[in-house]
Amino acid sequence: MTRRLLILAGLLALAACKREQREVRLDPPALDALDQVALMPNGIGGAPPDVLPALGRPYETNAYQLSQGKRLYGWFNCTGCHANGGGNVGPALMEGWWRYGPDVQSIFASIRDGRPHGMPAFKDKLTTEQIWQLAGYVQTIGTYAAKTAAPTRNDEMQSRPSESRGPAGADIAPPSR
Amino acid sequence: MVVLTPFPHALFALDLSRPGAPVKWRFVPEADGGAEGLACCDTINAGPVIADGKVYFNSLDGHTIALDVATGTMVWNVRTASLDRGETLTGAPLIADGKIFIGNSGDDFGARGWIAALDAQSGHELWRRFSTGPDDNVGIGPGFQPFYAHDHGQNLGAASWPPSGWQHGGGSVSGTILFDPVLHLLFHGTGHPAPWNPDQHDGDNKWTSGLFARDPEDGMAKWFDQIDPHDLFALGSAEPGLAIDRDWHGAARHLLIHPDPDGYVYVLDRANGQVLSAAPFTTVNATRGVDLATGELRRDSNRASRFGTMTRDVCPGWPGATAAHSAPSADGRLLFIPVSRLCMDMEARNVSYIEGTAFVGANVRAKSPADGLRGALVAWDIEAAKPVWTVPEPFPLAGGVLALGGVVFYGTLDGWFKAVDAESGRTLWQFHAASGIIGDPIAYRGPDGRPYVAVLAGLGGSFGMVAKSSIDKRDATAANGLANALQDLPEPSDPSGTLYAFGLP
Amino acid sequence: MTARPLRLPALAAVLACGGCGTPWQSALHPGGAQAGGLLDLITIFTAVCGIVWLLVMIVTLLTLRRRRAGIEAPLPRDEGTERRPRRAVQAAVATTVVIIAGLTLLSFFVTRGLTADDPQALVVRVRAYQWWWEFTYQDPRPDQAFTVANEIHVPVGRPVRFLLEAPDVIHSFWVPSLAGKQDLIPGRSNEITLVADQPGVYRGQCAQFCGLQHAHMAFLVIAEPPDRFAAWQVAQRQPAPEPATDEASVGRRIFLARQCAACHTIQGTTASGTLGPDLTHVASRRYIAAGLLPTTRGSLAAWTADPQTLKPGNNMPMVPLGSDELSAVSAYLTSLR
Amino acid sequence: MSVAPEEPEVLDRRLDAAALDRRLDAVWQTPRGLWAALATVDHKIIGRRYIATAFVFLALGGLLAVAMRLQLARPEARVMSADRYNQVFTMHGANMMFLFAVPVMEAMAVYLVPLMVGTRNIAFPRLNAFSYWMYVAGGIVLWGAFVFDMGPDIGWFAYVPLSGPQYAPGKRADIWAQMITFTEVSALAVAVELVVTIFKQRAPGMSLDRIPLFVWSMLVTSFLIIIAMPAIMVASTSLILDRLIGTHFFNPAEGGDVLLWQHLFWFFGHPEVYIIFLPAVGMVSTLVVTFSRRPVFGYLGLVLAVISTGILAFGLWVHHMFVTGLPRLGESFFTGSSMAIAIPSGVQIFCWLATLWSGRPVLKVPLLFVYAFLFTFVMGGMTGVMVASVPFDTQVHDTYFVVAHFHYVLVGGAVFPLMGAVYYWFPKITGRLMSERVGRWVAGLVFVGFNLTFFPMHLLGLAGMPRRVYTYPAEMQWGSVNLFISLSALVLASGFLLFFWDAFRSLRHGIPAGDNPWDAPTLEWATSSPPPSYNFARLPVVSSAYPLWDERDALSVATGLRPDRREVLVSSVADARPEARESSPRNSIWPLWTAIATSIMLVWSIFTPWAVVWGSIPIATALIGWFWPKGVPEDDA
Amino acid sequence: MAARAGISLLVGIAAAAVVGLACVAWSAAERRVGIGQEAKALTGGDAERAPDLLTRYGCAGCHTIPGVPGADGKVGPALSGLRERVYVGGVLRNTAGNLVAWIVDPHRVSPRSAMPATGITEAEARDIAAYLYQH
Amino acid sequence: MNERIVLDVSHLTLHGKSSASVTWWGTFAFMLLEGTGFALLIAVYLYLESLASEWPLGAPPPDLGPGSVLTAVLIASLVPNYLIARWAEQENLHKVRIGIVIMTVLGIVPVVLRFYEFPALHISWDSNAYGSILWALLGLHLTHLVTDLGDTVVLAILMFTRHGANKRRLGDIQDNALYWNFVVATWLPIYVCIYWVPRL
Repeated sequence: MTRRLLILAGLLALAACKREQREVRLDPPALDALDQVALMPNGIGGAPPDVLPALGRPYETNAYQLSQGKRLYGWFNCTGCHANGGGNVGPALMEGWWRYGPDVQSIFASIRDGRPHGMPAFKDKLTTEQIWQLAGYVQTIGTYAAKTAAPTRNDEMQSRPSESRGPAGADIAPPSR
Repeated sequence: MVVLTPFPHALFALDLSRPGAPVKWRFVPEADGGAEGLACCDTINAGPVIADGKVYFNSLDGHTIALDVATGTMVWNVRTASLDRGETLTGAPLIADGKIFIGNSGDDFGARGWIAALDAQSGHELWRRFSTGPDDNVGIGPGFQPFYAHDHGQNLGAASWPPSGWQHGGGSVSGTILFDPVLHLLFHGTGHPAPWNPDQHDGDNKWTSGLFARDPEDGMAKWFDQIDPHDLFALGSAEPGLAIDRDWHGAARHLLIHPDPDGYVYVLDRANGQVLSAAPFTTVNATRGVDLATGELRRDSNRASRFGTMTRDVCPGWPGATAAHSAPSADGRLLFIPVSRLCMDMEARNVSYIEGTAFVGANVRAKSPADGLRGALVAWDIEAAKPVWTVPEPFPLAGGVLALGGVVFYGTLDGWFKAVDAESGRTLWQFHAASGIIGDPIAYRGPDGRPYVAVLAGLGGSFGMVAKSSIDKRDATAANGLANALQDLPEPSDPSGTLYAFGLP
Repeated sequence: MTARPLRLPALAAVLACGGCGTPWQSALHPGGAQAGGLLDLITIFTAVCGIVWLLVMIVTLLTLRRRRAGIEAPLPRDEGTERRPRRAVQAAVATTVVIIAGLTLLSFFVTRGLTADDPQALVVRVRAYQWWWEFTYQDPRPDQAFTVANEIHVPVGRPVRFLLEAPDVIHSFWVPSLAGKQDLIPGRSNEITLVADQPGVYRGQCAQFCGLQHAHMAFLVIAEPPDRFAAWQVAQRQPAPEPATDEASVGRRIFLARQCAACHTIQGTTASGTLGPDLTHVASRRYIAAGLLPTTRGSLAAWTADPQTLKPGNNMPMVPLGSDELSAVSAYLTSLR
Repeated sequence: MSVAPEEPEVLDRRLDAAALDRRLDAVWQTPRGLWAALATVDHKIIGRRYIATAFVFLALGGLLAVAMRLQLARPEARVMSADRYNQVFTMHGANMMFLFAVPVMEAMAVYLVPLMVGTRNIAFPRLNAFSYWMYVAGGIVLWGAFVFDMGPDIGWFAYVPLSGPQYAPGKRADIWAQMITFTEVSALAVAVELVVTIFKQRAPGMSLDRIPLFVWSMLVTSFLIIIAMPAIMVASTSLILDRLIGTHFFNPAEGGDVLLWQHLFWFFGHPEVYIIFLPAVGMVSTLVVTFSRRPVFGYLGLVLAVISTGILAFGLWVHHMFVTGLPRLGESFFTGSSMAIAIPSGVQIFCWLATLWSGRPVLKVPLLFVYAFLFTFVMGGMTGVMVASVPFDTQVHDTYFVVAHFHYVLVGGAVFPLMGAVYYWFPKITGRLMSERVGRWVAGLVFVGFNLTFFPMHLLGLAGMPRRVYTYPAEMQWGSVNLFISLSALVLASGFLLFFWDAFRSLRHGIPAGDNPWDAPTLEWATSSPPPSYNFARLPVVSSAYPLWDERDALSVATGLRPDRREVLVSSVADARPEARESSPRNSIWPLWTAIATSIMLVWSIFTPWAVVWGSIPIATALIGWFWPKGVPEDDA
Repeated sequence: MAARAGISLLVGIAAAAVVGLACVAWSAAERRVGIGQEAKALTGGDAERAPDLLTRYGCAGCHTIPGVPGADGKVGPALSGLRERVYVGGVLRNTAGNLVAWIVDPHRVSPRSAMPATGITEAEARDIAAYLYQH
Repeated sequence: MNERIVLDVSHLTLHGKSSASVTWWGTFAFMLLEGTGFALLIAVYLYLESLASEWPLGAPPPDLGPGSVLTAVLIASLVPNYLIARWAEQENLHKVRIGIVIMTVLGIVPVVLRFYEFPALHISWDSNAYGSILWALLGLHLTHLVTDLGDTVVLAILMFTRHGANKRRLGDIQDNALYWNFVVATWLPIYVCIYWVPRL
């Protein structure tokens, strides 16, 4: 019994350390394989590439990857249309409801290929890995449960409660000023 | 009556001669959905125009379309704007001289502004002039005689920008295009320079945020007056204002009355572009007035937006002190201005120009002024350059004003349609519509001979976006920061548009 | 400088430290007035402190003259024997006070001498990003301003005022051969003025820990005679040259169509990203990737193919280019002189 | 209703020596067994653990240093990745500052101060136990995180915004901030204990001018800790708030300020240097006196110098910020104040030299370390004067020159005296001497290795090599000097290795020392070596600063304490007049539970702010258990 | 007493070291398993079958292959760390599909390559690719 | 070593009072270090104010109501606090019992009031630095209120057990009273800072 507990504790610790690893260079074959998202015919849902679970789904759970995603969100003009998650020309991302599916592969596909009604395709503007980082972060904006690996505020204008303060339910009051 | 819906535009012809005004025909063009993501301030449209038996309108996705007014059949359909470059069409076409004049939108996507003339019969493009770039692009030739010295020079549309900044510099022609049959000139405003981050558009940014007078025949510029050089707060000067011929301090002059988003009413001589008067009609703290000798706007250096810092409490804030059509009183003495009194916090951020994506570079948080009154209807004495009366409003006024006899009609974001006395501002009558009002009220004489006032209720536009379900108001920067200022804007009870027509006594 | 002879001890230190480093990034090899003044100050301080240290060490060693092999009974206390040491200690403390005061005044005056403002100065705006440098040469005419990365040219003899801004974290601007350092701090603006007296290539490096690749965040300052500087300035204002070969044109097409253009600017093309260095004249610079690799076609290809092995953690992603695409892109980049 | 009547007392004067020892030991001893070991509040056992643990962290930090030197031995080496290197140098700095330097000095004091002032236990012994457990927990958190690739990588100074929410993803920076909380709680607790012990538990007659210099320096150090450490607590707490719940203390866009961090950090960080250095001053003073065989020259001058150093320490934090672009005038002021601190330091050096000059120095190993200290520390002081000058600093700030400077000051100024102190007090603690022969080798290797390692760094810094770089390009030609430094570092490391080996060996095989092997004059040598659990059978009474030299035949003692419970004497602050007989708490396991509960709360709070609310319940429970009266004789009053 | 403390300290350090090493070893082992899963996910092959194939088809004769006994050929490049490379054969992007294609028929990609088509089937090539991506 | 008895301390009192007790000095030292913490936070407040273009930043000044009531309660509590210290000095257990109950109530009231204070600030901790420092000041002081309240509650319970009648426990009462004075004393500058500095 104690041994099992110890093993469990060890596994938890290892999971924690995976959350902290900083993988800065993805191996090229994995990079290629990450592009193989099997979408349903309507472009929504489907299966992520096999390599994603094998890698340990870093883009949704790894703090470094999530924070890279957050940087890309600002760098590649996502804010111009979606604001800091509240939406503008593009829809809000904070409410955790997506027209094209909440799973990470659908978000990936939305960013990579674009969607009707104005979402441009970022296929040739971001690399596959960057799109995954961004997708993981975008999912974090609207998840119902807070992720411990999620980033918090940026060093810029305060716009909304931080990503780590999930759930994104109505109980979080808007910042008053 | 013809009604145009927002994107993806459907056009309805209503037969007013029959009770209930049934639909006579409808027209739905094939649309490129991608345009929705490019429209800066909701999928709006300033409306169709009817002339010579045809209905002309612009579609958001970059087409100008002519229909037969009687049957609704398409006469021609020309692609005039490129979505790939972030251009959209939201303004109404202008018909004059057998030509259709159109201008683009898309400042926030870094689209270069342009105005173009099409042949009314064929839709064939006659000329196209840009708001930025070298002189030949802009339509500047020997006939260009701006009033002020700083507008003289070679290729200022490129030289007053950082290298190649003009290529994605904004300055769209999204407002009304004004045709002056007296001087035979076109007047149009230009939008703000792109991006919002002023640090990325060093220089005066000719010819954005100013007013052009052009020759309708070839589009060559006659004069230009830059209202807001190096526009720090993305206010632009899209609406040219009103052409009024009246006495000015004793002498009859051709005036252009231009209430600008920067909070001043400019009175210009529309023959030469001289600024005759400029006075603030609302709270202004980012600038300290206009030097009439040079036409320059004096800025307050404490409220200069700068890279990496936050500029707090800029008034007027985005989207400008006035963004809708003003109306003059019948005698031309007063101007009724629908005012937004919002202020804002703005933080300039670095932004990359990536074709077809938003080119903003700023975090913006609009907010109420200290007294909490976010809107007003101002009756402005043009010659005295001061307000006569002010009707405070809780929400900014986004719709236009109709002055009819001694009565001024206007609508509010929370759905009130009001009539006030033109002399005193006293409310005479009000009606609560099912949705907010951002359109211009119109007056017409019905087939029964009675006068009617009609207004389209349906929340939208920059302000109305906040009430959309796709905006999350917990994000203070949502809808370019208006979410923050309009937290309490009620959701319309009926989100679809409703046309109200009121009979007048 | 007024105190040339003072440099001699410093020179000796340099010789003693033969393998210490290169003269292009060294406080001991000044190439300008400020660094020269600072070297004089360093020399004076070193000399004064060295002498003091030596004296203290002599006394320290002399205390051993009465040492004993084993532990003896403690000495009786005798007020009489304390007088001489007391005087010596008092004198030493007084001397310390004098020296300290002198050195404080000296450093105060040197500081004042370093901060002369010159209206004729060339103004360059510096922005330090994780982990590269962006330099914008300011000009009253906005279209004459131009932006370069990781390498700047300055005219000999003319002061250059650097406006220091940090968009992400704190960095520090340091060209030891020309002047001391100054931090670039988010939310604040600093500036530093320096002047090169002798033509030459000086190397600068970020001196404030700024994350993963703090070690690879260098830049070059190339001091040139004014006429050559002017020529360089004219050349930098030009848009990028048209590709001369077919391969280079293919490379440009790939550059513009793929991820490259979203981050980099090449004047004269549609590439206008501002996330990475301006590449308009990248091949005219001596190094790429903030001092990491000398600019050759091979380096450009290697960097394009696999930036994360060369500088792990930097913000340039691995763009999946086919082998012929890589070759074409590198040909194009090599042509951007 | 009045207080319960006192029981008839048993007093020590009725007992003979053997019976007294037996009775006292029964009351004060720590029984065998794990549980008793965890529950002990004996300052000697805790102090010993504290010292040993601190030296374990020294060894670990040293290994990190060796790893860094391996990486830097060659240009563009790939011994470790940049990410790992950043963790390693951060760990080295944070570990050495927070887990070694400050704790080891306090640990020495925890062991020695009660003995030197002639009392039976430190004030607040349970707090002392708690502080040790907190310290260990902090060390485990930091090193555990490091093993799991979660070690902080932001430098020991953790400058924002690099350590802020945007640029330091994950929990690495939070680990750093909470490690600060752990170690500061422990350091502050010890500081409070020391201040109270020194103020209130001195032997009768030990008036202010008879306090041993080490005790004086620990008193000043403790006050420095009490006033400086709240600054880093404020700083690290605001950092973790910024990171965890999105406050804006350091966000310039929302009214915060990046430099605020540096002000707070260095308001602590500069006194920190003196927190480490002043105990060493006390150690050097002690060693100089014993081994020059005479009372110290200029006692008053030394005490005043220590106090003024402590005060001046708060006036020069800005000299760490000379290149941040602060106003010129302010910088000049801080140049002046930074240089001024050289004056009290000079007074200390001159007094020691005068003592040695007029004494009969005996070159035992501890004194060897004092000479090594004088050589290196004076040099460090000289470079300190240099970096205090604004223009000078602009060239050497954040270069290897500064690395050299502060290692000269901290290793030369604090570790050398500490090693001397270990050789000196080792027989006190263990009853056995460390090897004189090995000790000379240790001193030689460490001294030579140190200077060969760090002197060239001055030149490297002037030659343009910045700090905190994980590598450098070959063309900079820093390679050969760096290789030399790396090799010298191995010499230095071998010296430390020998030191550790000697210490371990001497635990069992050292020559038995006797009570006072050095014929030292202070009270800790008035009892047996190692001391009994109750320190002194009868509390000493002193009439001079050197009681064991001035009363060579017999020790004056006081009588009249109860042997059936833990009782200490409370005396007045200035002249140490006995005021009361105070009971001293018994062993208790509750400090450990409290430390565990606190640790859980602190680590948990990295993940959710609610931990502060829910986690405080077990802490409160444990605290009640700690303080609730158990009906033992110590409850009597 | 002191000696006892010293010994317990030694034991403590030793225990800490053992725990630390165990953690590192555990995470290394975990990483190995992870890499195996990744390789399988990338290629769809079974690395276990590969060593035999690598010897049988003569790969070992030309290449030095980690973990395959006797595979220390010097004719072609060593095949360690293959998954980190950007290109295979100097021509193709290093993707699983490309690697398999290259193993099956190098000449289709690079006609002048000295590497022959050895007759490996695509399924076998997948196993080999899985193996190479694992080492 | 030989011993020579020169002093007999058996006549000394067991457990000295106030400055003759170690706990008094310990409390004092803790007050010094926590006072430094408060002083630093106030310095941070003033530093941020000196940097800001407007103050308060992006919010109206806090409402005076709850904070002022709390201040009044705290100041009023000084009277029973002084008395309880005196009764403890006089070893009057009966009065101490009454006093400690009063002090418990006077400890709970400010904690309750504090939760009306936070909304009266009109700003959230994550709105801007002004909000952050306000919440930090109130939060740190709340921590002190709660810990001292906890101490008071435990002592109150103790006073009604057999352990109460003990000089040592009565000394704890005195130290607790001393600490309460400190909690009140630190509040006053914070009160001025939060509520009156923005109105200057």
